[in-house]
Parts: sequence; structure tokens; C-alpha cells
Amino acid sequence: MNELSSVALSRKQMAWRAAQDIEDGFYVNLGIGMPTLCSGYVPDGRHVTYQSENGILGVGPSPAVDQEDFDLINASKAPVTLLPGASFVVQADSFAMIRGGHIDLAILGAFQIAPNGDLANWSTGDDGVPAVGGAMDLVAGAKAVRCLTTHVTKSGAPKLVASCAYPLTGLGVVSRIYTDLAVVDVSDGKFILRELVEGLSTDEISAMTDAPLLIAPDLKPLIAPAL
Amino acid sequence: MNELSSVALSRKQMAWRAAQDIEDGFYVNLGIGMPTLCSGYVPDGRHVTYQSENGILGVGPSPAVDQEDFDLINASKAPVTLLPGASFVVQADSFAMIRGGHIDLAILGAFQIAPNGDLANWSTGDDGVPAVGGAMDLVAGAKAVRCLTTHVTKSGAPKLVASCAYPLTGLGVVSRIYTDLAVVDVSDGKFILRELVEGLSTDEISAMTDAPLLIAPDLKPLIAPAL
Amino acid sequence: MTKPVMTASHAVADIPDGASIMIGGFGGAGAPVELVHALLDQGARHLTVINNNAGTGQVGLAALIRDRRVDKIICSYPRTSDSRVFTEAYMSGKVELELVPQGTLIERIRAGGAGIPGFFTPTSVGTPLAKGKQTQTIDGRDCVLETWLKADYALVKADRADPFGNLTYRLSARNFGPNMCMAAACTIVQVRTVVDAGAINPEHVVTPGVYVDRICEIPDPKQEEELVRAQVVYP
Amino acid sequence: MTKPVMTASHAVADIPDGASIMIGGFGGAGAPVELVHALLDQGARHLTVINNNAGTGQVGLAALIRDRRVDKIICSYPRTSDSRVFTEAYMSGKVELELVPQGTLIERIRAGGAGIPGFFTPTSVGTPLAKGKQTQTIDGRDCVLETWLKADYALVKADRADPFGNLTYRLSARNFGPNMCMAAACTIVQVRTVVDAGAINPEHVVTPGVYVDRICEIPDPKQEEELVRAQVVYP
Repeated sequence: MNELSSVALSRKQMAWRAAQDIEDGFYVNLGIGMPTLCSGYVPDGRHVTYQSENGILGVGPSPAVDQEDFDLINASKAPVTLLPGASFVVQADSFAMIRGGHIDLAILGAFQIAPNGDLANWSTGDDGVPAVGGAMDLVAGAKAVRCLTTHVTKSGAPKLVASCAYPLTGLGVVSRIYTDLAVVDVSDGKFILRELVEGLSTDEISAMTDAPLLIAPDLKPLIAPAL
Repeated sequence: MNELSSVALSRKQMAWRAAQDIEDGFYVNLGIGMPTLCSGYVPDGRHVTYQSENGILGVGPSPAVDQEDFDLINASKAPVTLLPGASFVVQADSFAMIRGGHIDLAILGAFQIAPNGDLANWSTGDDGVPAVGGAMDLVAGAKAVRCLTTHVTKSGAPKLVASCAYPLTGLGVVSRIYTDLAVVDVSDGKFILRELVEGLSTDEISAMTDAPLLIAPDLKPLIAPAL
Repeated sequence: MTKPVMTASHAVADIPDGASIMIGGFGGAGAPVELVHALLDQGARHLTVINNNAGTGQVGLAALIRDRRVDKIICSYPRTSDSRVFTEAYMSGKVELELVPQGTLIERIRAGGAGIPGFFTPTSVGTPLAKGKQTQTIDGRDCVLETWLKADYALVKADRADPFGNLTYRLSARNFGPNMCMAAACTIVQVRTVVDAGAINPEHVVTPGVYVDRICEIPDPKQEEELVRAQVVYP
Repeated sequence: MTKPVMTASHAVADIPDGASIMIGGFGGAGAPVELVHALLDQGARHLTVINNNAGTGQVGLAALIRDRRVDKIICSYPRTSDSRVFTEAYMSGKVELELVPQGTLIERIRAGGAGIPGFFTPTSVGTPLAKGKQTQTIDGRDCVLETWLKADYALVKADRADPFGNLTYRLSARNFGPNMCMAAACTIVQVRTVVDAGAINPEHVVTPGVYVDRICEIPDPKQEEELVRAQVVYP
């Protein structure tokens, strides 16, 4: 995989790319891990409101270390700040917000995604301790679910697969995938390659995708600034 | 019925009698009409908290006319005041309080009550406009339901009947009935006469009750102060 | 995200014929009189209205029913101190009534906002209002299945809004508004005052701004109960 | 009605072996450390605990699990920055786990408090967590039936209480507490301060006093996250 490392996006660049598609006025839930980076890269002028499923609407950036308050944390249990217009709700109301279809977009991590939109992102089916958190609620309730993930695992196994082998989080929920190599739409039971990093051929990305990958007629280069 | 009028309790006396059984510390919902009078007659020293299903816990007495505020009303849409410790909740939370079993006692009016505890108090089955309000929620959710009603209708028809002919509000919900003539327990599918106004015989009250009326071994006189 | 502040007539302008509309309030408390009157002026017909009651006197919802603008009402208690307008329309078959126990009504609205397509409740079991409904015994309780209730629009009266649409309510005028804000595709709120960003403590917000689409500032709102007592007829 | 104010050890004294206990908090925010430590000191065993997580470090719920006092945990996310205590107990079969999606968990708790024996939700449809559950399509949405969750006790951390048990919470420490207060037969709350009657605006009350049974005033409560970071071991 060494020859790819020069063209692959960094985690920050992946988050940047996903952030470019967050629309002005959106209410957004960012999953634990890489998705939380997205909030730093939304284009100027777009007003985005972040929800944290532990009961905050209007989450702001991390505080300075000496300003940390562990009564004001996000779903990753990291200290946060509030933006003007923030509010607190009780837990049932926070998930009413999610499950009731009031969150425009959830950006989540992924273990496996299938062309029918199925997502597996909570368990690798091993014998460890299972943990699900709010993932199943988010995919069932958010108006749109997009995934942010490397294109293949550390050992090189494709994450875009014909059918998820890992336990599912939700059925037919993912509409777009941002990887370190490509932007892939999930539509009508198909993976459609929309953007591809420069230096990688469509044959090469197809070889790293374990399901048919349609090439969009207007395939674009996936370009992110140095971050 | 004229010979009975001298012994029957007044509306205020009926409310007084029901109020004597409201226990210290109870959270209570009083139905529209006569039941609302009960709050004026709870014995000194008992602390009772009144809930109004439109979203108030801690309802106080009526305000002076020049202090009326129609944003602060009870379920009968009459202006009220707040007692110390009052709170407002949204409507779903108000009925969560009722339906979740957090109200110790509801005192309600009645059209008909059967020995199995069935209550009919929302519709006489005629062709008019039906209206139910919170009655079905209260009888399903309150820990105890007691009824406050005249023993017979204006035309002399018994309200305590073998089986309710009017549309039901709830099944097997009533545990005690306060009438203008008697206190009747509803237990194990039977009416049990606990208290009877002086001057009325058990045969006479049985004749005004359209179902078997067991006489409690320790039958007591129903006595209320002049009010 | 800040929410647009506009006049009442502007806010209700796009409500089409046949729309379903939740209208907040219990009695006069929380009744969004100015928004309902703007809807009356606007002309939409064949409406389905969800409200706890069915109008009082000749103002607000009663005026809407009087003018034959409402095809159906979903409510718990269509009788009030002066509900002659509804009674006449109903008895003459001009308006359909879906009668729902008050707790079931608000739980259905809450379910609509919270993404719960159905729930089981002991309320109404064994009564005529449970007729035709699926039943199931859960944990020893006999229940009927009730389904969520959503609407195209909600018309709600609050007290304060900030620019982001966060709301507070006055006293018991809170009632149905907060749940209705969550259950409608487009929520239109009239408030007494729009305050500055930050003026509402995040811990005191009753309705988070995500549920609010349009704000009308009506500094001295009418109290429906007072209009009814003064026998006001609108328009 | 005023609610009794007592020490933490007094408040938890009657919790019997085999009790089901809801414990508030998400991460360290809202974790009622002093109440859980009082329960640890008290000795009750064979507990069923409902919490979003399954303990962190060697304090609070983690200490309870470490000392084999918990037979079963109902939670959504038993992995945290340091959940070794739970992992060991679980992998060695010492504690049973009922894994529930977080939104379903809190909706089940809310249903327990609100008297809703069951509800249908699209969450978890088609996943292993829906296995064996009744399914139904309502309004075009495939759903699974989930049932209410109640408990014998709730241990909750709030910020202020008035003598009637009305509560407010601090920032995001609000999380699970208010719903749990409603779903337990006996709710025990630790607060930073008990304020005078009238000191909490009726419009700002988050948990009405009807849901509170016992109050413990703990003026300078520990923050569980800080204990974990300081690697505190209790007792």
C-alpha cells in the first residue's frame, strides 16, 4: 500500500472534505472519533449547529485546558464549550431530536458499508465487550447519514463491501461515503464513484472495493488543501 | 324524594367528606366540577399537592378577581394561583405524571359506577358532542380513583348500578364512592356500604342502589359539619 | 442557525388547502390568536386541526370552524364555556371529529415529534374509544396501540424567542406548544418578544431552536379567554 | 409535600439485595459518586444496574462491579477510557450484560416513568439487537417493540433541590437523571445545595418534586471523571 500513501488524504483532509458538504443551516451530529474533526473545516459563512446526544444543542469548540468542566462534555466525553443559542435537554428529549428526524445529517465512522446502504459500525462480531451507544438511533433517525472512513482497513481489507459481514447498525441508511481515497455515493443499491484522489486509477480503487463501483460520468479529482 | 332532602349532604359537605380521606403527602388530581371543592376541606396539618393536567403541579386557591391571569388556569380553565414549590411541565410530561402512576389519588365525578369498579363519566351516549378530556388517562394512571357524585340522578335514577349502561371511562378503576347519602367502597366486585346519612335506613339506600349493597359490619353514620 | 422573523400574515402565507395544523393552547392559555386570525384572513380551506379543544366564542379556532375552513378536528374536549360554533358544525355534519383522550392525544403528538410510530397505552382499554384498535397485554397491562400524530404546520404561542428560535413560555400557557413544535414539518411561533442571543439561559430553554421555523413578534398578544368574555367576533 | 433530607448512607440504607437501580450520569457528568459509594459501603448484592455505561476506573459504578455486587447491567456503551473492571467481570462471566441502543434505553426509561408499557421504534430493526423482538410496520416504518424499563431505586445527581424536591441540574450533567427520577419506585437525589422554598422559579424546574423521595445535600460533590483521571481507588 506504500505507493498509495502519497496520494491518500490525511484524517484532517478527510474531515475537511466531508465538511464541505455540510449545508448552511444544518443541524449535525458528528460521531465519535474522526467525524468530530469536521466542525473545524466548515466553510466560512455557513452556520451549522452541532448536537451532542448526551443532551446539548449548540456545541462549540474545545475549551482551553484550564477551562475544562467535566459537567460540559460531548458524546465522546470530551470537554466542550457552548455557542450562543445553545440549550440543554434531558436525555429522552435528546434522542427524540435524533429519532424524530430533526437532525439533518449524521457523519459517522464505519467498519463496513454495502451498496444497499447497510452500515456496520458498532461491532466486529468478535468475543469482546459489545457497545452500541447512539449509533443505531442516529442511523434510524437522522435525515441523512454519511460515513467518514478509510477506504480499507489497516490490513488492507475493503470496507466498502457487497454485503456487510459484521453485525449491522442499520439497513439502507448510508447515502455518501468519504474515504481517504474517494467520495462514493450510495444510491439505488449501487456504489457510485464521484471523486478520486489524483494518481489513483479507477481500476485501482475498484480493486480496493469489494463490490461493483460505478464510475460517475463527471468523475472529479478528490482534492483537499494541506492541513 | 322530598323526605330525603333533609338528610342529604350538600355539595360542599360531600366534598368535605371526600377531603377527610386525602392523606398527608398525597399528590391529587381533582376532576372538573364538585371535586375541585375538596381542596378547601382537607384537615389542617395535611400537606396535599394538587396537580392540574394542563401542566401545573402545586395548584393553589383561586385568586382575587383583579389578580386573575388567564395564562395561569386549571383543567377547568378557571384562574388559579401557585403554592410554594409549584412547577410547570409540558403537556406530555403532565400526562406522564398521570399515566405513569405518580398521582396518588384522582377524585372524579360519575354518571354510573358498577360493583366491579367500572366507571362511566364522560358520555351519556346521546347524540350530542362527545368530550372526554383527561378522564380516561386519569382512571388508567392514578394510583387510586374515588368518585364524588349524588347517589341518584336528578330524575331519581341510581348511579350505582349492576353494570354501566353508558360508555365506559375505565374498567375496574373505582375504589370508593362518596355520595350525598353514603360512603360506599368498591371491592372484590361488590359495593360495601361504609357510612350512611342519619335518618335513612339501609333498606332505603339499597332501594336507591341498582346493585347488591353489602352492609359493612361496622357501618357508621355519615356526618358532615354545616358548611 | 437564526430563524426568520416575519409578520403573522407572511408566516402563514404558504399554508395550502388541505393542510394539517396543530394549534397550541389549553383554553385561552397559549392560544396563538394572532396566528390563527392571520390564517383566517389567508383563506386556506379543508384544514385538519389538532387542538385540545374545538374553539370558544367567535374568535381563533372557533372563527375558523364557523367559516367552514376546517374539515376535521382531532381533539379531546370539544365542549367549552361557549363552543356553539363547533357544536353547530358538528351536528350538521360540516366537520368531522376524531375524539382522543387528552393524554393519548399529547402522547401521540410527542410520539410524532420523537420518531415513535406507535405505542401501547392502558388508556381507553375497554371503552368505545378503543374500538377497532389493536390490543396487547404487556407486563400484565392490557393496552391499545396508538400511532404517532404529525402535522404539516404548528401554530404556537410562546413568550420569548432568541434569534436561534429557542423558546420560553409563560406560566401554564406552556401546555401543548412545546410538544407540537416537535411534531410539525413547519413550526410557526408567535412570541411576545425576540430577545438577544444569549439572553435565554441554556438551562432555561423549553423549546430548542431546532424545532422552530418562523418567528412572529407580537408584543402585546391577545388573550383568547379575554376576547371570548368580551364577546369579540373576528373578523 | 416536603421531602426528607438525609445523609447518603441513610438514604441508601434500605436498598435490599437483588434490587434494580438506575444510576444517572453520562461519563462523569451527573454521576452520583457519593450515593454510589454509600451503596458500596452499605453492602447490597445481586444488583441490576441501569446506566448508560458500565463504570470507569476504580470508583463509583466500576467499584461496585469490581466488588461483585452487580449481577446484571443494562446499558448502551460499556466501553470507556478505562472500563477494565467491567471487561474483566464480563469476560469471566461474573456479570450479565443487556446491551440496548442509547436512544432505546432512554425511551424505555421514559416509558417506565410515563406509563407506556411498550412502544415501536425503527431503531435496531434488522440488527442483532432486534433478535427475538416483535416487529410491526406502522405508517410505512418497520419497527421493533420495546418495553418499558422501571427500577426499584434511582440514584441521581442534581445541582439544586428545594424542600419540595424540585430539582435543577448543572449543564450537561442533566442527561439521564430527570428521566430516571420518573421511572424508579424510590428516587434518591444528591444535590449540591438545598435552597429555600420559592428559590427555584416554577418555570425553571427540570424535575418536579413528585418524582423525588429522598434528598442528600453534598455541598462539594466529587466529579467522577476527575477521580478517574487521578486514578482514585474506592474505598
